[in-house]
Amino acid sequence: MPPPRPVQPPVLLPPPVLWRDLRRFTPARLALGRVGHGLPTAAHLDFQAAHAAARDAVHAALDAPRLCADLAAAGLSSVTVRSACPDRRTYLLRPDLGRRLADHQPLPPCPAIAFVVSDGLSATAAQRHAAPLLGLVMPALGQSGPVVIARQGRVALGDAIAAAMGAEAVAVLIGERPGLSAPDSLGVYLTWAPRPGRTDAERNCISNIRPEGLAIPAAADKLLWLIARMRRLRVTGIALKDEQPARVDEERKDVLF
Amino acid sequence: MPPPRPVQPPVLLPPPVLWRDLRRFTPARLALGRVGHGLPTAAHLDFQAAHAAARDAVHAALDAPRLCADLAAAGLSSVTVRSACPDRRTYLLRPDLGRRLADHQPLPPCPAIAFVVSDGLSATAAQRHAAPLLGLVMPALGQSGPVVIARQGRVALGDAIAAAMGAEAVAVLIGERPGLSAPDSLGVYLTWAPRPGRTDAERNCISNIRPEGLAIPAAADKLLWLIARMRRLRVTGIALKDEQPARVDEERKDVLF
Amino acid sequence: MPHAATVNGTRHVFADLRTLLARATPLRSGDVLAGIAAETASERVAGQFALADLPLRSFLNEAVIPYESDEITRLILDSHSAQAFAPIAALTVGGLRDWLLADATPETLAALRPGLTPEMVAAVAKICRLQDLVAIAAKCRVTTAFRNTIGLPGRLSVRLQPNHPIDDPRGVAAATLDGLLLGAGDAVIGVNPATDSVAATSTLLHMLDQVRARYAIPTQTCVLAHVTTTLRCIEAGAPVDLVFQSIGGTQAANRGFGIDLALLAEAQQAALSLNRGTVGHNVMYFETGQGSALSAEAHHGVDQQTIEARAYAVARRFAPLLVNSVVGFIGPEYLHDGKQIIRAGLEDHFCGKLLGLPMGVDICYTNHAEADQDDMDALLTLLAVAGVTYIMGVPGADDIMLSYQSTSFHDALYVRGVLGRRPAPEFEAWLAGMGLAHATPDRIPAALSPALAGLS
Amino acid sequence: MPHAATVNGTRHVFADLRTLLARATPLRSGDVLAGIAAETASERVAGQFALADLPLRSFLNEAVIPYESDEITRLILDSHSAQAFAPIAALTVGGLRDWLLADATPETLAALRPGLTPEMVAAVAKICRLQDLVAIAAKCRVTTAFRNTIGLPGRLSVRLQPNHPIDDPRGVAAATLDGLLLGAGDAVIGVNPATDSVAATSTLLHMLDQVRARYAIPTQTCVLAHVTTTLRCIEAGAPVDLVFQSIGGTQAANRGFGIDLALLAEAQQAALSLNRGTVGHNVMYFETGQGSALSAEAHHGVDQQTIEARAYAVARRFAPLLVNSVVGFIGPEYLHDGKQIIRAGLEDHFCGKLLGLPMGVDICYTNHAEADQDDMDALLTLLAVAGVTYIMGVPGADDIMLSYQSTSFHDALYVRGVLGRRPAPEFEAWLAGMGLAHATPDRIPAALSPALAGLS
Ligand code: B12
Ligand code: B12
Repeated sequence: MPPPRPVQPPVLLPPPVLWRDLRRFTPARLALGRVGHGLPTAAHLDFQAAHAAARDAVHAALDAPRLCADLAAAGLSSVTVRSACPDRRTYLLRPDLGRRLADHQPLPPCPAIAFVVSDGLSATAAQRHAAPLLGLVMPALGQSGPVVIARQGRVALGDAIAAAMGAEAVAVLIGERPGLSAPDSLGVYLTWAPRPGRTDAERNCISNIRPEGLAIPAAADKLLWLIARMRRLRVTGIALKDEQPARVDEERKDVLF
Repeated sequence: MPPPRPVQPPVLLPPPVLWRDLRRFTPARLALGRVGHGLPTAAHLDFQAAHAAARDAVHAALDAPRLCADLAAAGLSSVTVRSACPDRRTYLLRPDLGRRLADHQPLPPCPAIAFVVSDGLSATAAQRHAAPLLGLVMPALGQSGPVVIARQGRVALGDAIAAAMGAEAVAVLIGERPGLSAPDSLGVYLTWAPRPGRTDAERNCISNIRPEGLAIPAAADKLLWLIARMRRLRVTGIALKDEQPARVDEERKDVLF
Repeated sequence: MPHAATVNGTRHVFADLRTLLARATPLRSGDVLAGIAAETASERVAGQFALADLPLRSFLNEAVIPYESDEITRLILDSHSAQAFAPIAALTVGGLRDWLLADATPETLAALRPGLTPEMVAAVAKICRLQDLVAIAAKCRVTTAFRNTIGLPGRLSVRLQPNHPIDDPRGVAAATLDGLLLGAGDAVIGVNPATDSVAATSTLLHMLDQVRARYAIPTQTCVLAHVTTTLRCIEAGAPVDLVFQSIGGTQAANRGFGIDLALLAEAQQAALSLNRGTVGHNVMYFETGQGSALSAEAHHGVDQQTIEARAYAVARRFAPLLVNSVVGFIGPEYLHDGKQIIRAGLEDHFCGKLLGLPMGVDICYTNHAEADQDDMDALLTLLAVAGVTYIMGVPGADDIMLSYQSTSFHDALYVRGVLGRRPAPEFEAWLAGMGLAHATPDRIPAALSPALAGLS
Repeated sequence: MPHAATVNGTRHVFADLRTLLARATPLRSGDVLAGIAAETASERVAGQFALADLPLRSFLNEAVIPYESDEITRLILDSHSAQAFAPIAALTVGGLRDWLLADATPETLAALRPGLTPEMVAAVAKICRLQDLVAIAAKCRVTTAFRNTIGLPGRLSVRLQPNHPIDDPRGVAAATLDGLLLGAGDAVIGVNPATDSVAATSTLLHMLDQVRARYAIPTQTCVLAHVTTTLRCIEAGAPVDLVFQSIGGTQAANRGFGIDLALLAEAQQAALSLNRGTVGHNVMYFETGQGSALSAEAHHGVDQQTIEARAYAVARRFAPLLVNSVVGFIGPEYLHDGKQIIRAGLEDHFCGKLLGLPMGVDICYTNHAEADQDDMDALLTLLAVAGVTYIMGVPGADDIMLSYQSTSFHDALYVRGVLGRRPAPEFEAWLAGMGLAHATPDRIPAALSPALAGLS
């Protein structure tokens, strides 16, 4: 695996002149060199190693009791449910079952926003980032629970859960598929008036939440902004555009042009 | 599937002039036409259908009691054993197990030639052609049994069986892998002084035994010729060349040149 | 109308055209998931026999999704040209395959397009082997243009895809420069934005346009936001070359994507009004991919390959500069392994090309699928032989935002090298001018100074 | 000497070179069967890292099968040229891969051959992706000749394989004519005899020679009997152009085949003594294939791909006209599915070409393997891009005697067509003279009258 590279250029570096200097600006696999038209052996094998690791990441299992404890430490209560998928293999081949709750799973009522945490395609992401994120978001909304921990879930499982709870909206925190460079990326999907049958056009998404991507505090900010706007417009999806001013981007724009 | 075509030209046909006339001479897929550089749709789909059938043929199971009855009808006694492969899937992936007997399988002694019939890759071939062939061969040698019916066997399983029986030689009749046009082709492998560890260079082979290939009587002739020569030279394999005069071929040669 | 065929001694009956198309499709996990796949190899072959015997006219009489309830069915049937169809009007599906292999030329194929429906080409694809999909597609010529010319014979273009997990403009600029140094970017420099924010999208649009202008690259740029976001950016005066949108093959799938034909038409008009093309005015960029309709539960019991072909009817309505199928992008529930991805990639390219689209393929897989780089090399090579219009170029094949593996800049070099394919002519000249035609220098050429892209 | 590498946080140790080679090999069922495959993907990658770091000199110091007990090891080491090896003597396996991709030219590759051992090229293959196997092989030029010239750039030849279940000469002649009408036969017209009888083999030899002479075809014929049978036929005065034999990569495997190096040398001399070649004197034809040594329990714990490469050391000792790997021929216990067959086919071609052999591939599968025509089309296209010397041509792809599916005459037309590859020049001229260069007439041309081949 390539050594982790900082996204921000360290202060005292000379301006980029060599091809490999470009690596400072992004964790992407830049300036790998070339041998004829091919990839140098070292870069090729780094890739193969990362692929082996990412394949394993897909199969990592969620430690629900530990997540429950982490949430409790953040002052949040939780309940655990599972989708209709009995195992990981089924999960990968039957998204329809991943969108349905297994039978006989009582859920507490919740008139406000239902927060659902699901392993999705990366249990590691849910395990690592869900509690810190909810620890910032839920108290700001005056909610302390219950968080629904849902094993083997797809995004739309949140609709079924929220409908059962009578929630006005649902935020599903779900492990995004593991990439070669990011095994632990979390996505948040926000849906107003959730119920089975909602389309993805009726949701909003915040993606790539992880330390090397969208940092947890920034993600919390964005989610709170979207929730506030959602409550005002009583809608999510393409009718709710993210128009939060891009402070970070503006800063960078100065550097750029 | 293409309609079965006779191998011998019928008497009154005009001499071949058209491309498709070539089909008279062989069951091979000749004169299929061409569309640009490709195969016409009809021929392509015929092939696909044959492939589906051949895949099924690999998985056909041997009806050992029926084979036993067929042998009995030909005046031959038999016993049934199985290789160390518990099922077909294992058989396909573990030839090593297909060469070994399952534990605890008593075999009768036999100082003469052990005749083994095995499903191999085509149970259908063994089912159809083994009894008729042995019905011609064994009586000619003054043997009436016991034929060993061996499930899920490889050629070299005969070595283990014959060694256990104390036989001077072994003839393994085994289903050859099913082809698109021949699901039931039988092979015979003859080995002098058989014992585990014999190589294929120490055997002789008669192949493609089936009505559309080497007819049963011709195969019986050939096997008896090889057995006689084997007993004279006390060897099989590359040291024992098939020098039986090629009567049939000679006849055809006249037609040809 | 029921269809039937006898194969290996068993008669198989298929209730209607939709069922027949599904059963005749080579095995793939999505159709199994949908419960519409053939159950045995023999049933599948029987479906193919019955399909091969079906007159092409049948597709004009029986819609797989009702005309009344689906605007794409209406688009397909209303825009069908009986005149263009005339030369093949008497053929069956099998006859069309034979005609395509034997008689079709680039010219007859171009004339035929308005006479072909997506279902017809999907049906032919089902009875083709990979080699047929390659050989027939290789006869198709589709050329489009904006700031350069895409799809000329002997050319293979690359979309430069410099994604970044937080849309950091400097990260995007650095990845863009990397791609240019490796000869990529003639199809488009196109970023998938991590956020859906209008501000971030606009920032990227400005940044990409400046990079293009400062390096004087004869190419187009694109930020692949939702069409509604792009429309907002256009209103706000951002420099939009191409409007991107993911599309599907049913009205309901598109509803799931938050779009319809009217919205796409509005977007096309908005982009045309900016009049930013220099050598042409193809302003749309569409992505498709088998499985998206099923994923949105919007497939109406139609197999995923046929629905994919229907998405091309949507695409061709808007004269796109680029279309591509993201073939292995979604996951194993639709295309299980390398074998299924390879076949689907060649099917999609074949169908798109026959319908007259500038077809690229995102040759890719996810880490939950049973596939690896070897499968991608196979598909890449096959598609290049088939004349694929363009492929993706992702740094090191690893998209750090979308979390999947696509083709790298190196992959494009490989396939251009081994098959003698060249970039779009305008871009090729630019590369030569930069000294990048044959190698990549360790020191970045002055004309591509990182400072010009805001990197320092 | 133990080797080690740490991957994804775990250190993997490999006891010796043999083990390292086995663990570094991409997954295939034969190595699993032998109990020597890597157990996890990470272990495999660790093996590849360790292998990439291994100096090439190591292969000259550590033999995978002892020098004392194996004549092929002796052949490899005794015939190694230190001088030819010099340019790469300082490289590791990974460095060799980089050099092959970046620096190697047809000329340097030709000069390098005597300096390469089979184990070195097998090792490089293990750390190559498919595209590397294609791109590097495409740089190799190997030309051989007998009655025509095989392996010139831009050419692709075809072995015409007109087998018959009872060696019926008329059936063989009819299938031969079919192949000629479809442009096949420039590599060799070669029959696998169903029987091992000296009489039947002689009959076929005479028949094929007459057909060749009467139609005046610039090609060679062969009956692929066991070498001992062919020697008998030569003694009996039969017209033998080429001596065929299946060979393996260990002395014990060859013992299982009933051969050794001395026997092959004797056979080569016997064939040369007939002096039947016109434009060249390459008189041997060898077949190989991953798995045959393991099948004969003669693999010494060495992985099947490395053993396969060692078989090429046997082949190159005898300056063959043709060599081919029968890659999917044996069955799923060695190469389980299309994916494994595709990879192995490209590995074998790559290794053979690097070692200087006129490599063909029998692109094929059996009905007990998980493969189909699509997989073959993929391998066929990839191999043709890689510059495969020749492929098989079997009527309708269905070998009715060997019971497996290989490439058909049509497959050869496809791949020649789509890649612009041409037959051997002498044969190409003959085809043109017969009016067969572009199409196949329904009526057989007079010059190819079936009567001339004894058919009436
Ligand atoms: C897979 C995927 C898709 C697939 C979804 C089909 C499927 N069955 O998975 C396809 C190719 C169809 C797709 C389409 C689009 N996608 Co998308 N997609 C992804 C991706 C790569 C992975 C998602 C994932 O792992 N989910 C987790 C699994 C466990 O959940 P799931 O239930 O199986 O998956 C559901 C969600 O992923 C959802 N989904 C997928 N994309 C999007 C986008 C939006 C806005 C929403 C609300 C939901 C949604 O669809 C799935 C089925 O319900 C992410 C990037 C990432 N790193 O996460 C981008 C991503 C989520 N998609 C994105 C976008 C923009 C789109 C499009 C709007 C593009 C366009 N212009 O049309 C479309 C339309 C989406 C819609 N409204 O339906 C953006 C979202 C940006 C944002 N913050 O809003 C992301 C972050 C990537 C990107 N930058 O392009 N996408
Ligand atoms: C597969 C095969 C092979 C494989 C065997 C490896 C394997 N693991 O299967 C390979 C490619 C290595 C092979 C090699 C040869 N084969 Co072979 N082979 C076949 C084939 C196509 C199928 C056999 C089968 O289905 N067996 C049934 C299964 C269930 O049994 P098995 O235990 O798994 O397989 C064993 C036997 O098949 C045996 N075997 C394979 N070929 C031969 C040849 C001879 C002469 C003997 C004694 C044994 C033998 O090897 C296998 C492992 O022990 C047949 C054609 C056919 N239609 O049957 C030709 C066939 C049997 N082989 C033939 C020949 C000539 C050879 C060679 C001598 C060619 C040569 N000139 O070198 C070599 C050497 C064989 C040897 N002495 O070891 C001829 C035999 C002619 C004859 N009547 O003697 C046949 C009929 C085809 C042909 N005409 O070319 N073969």
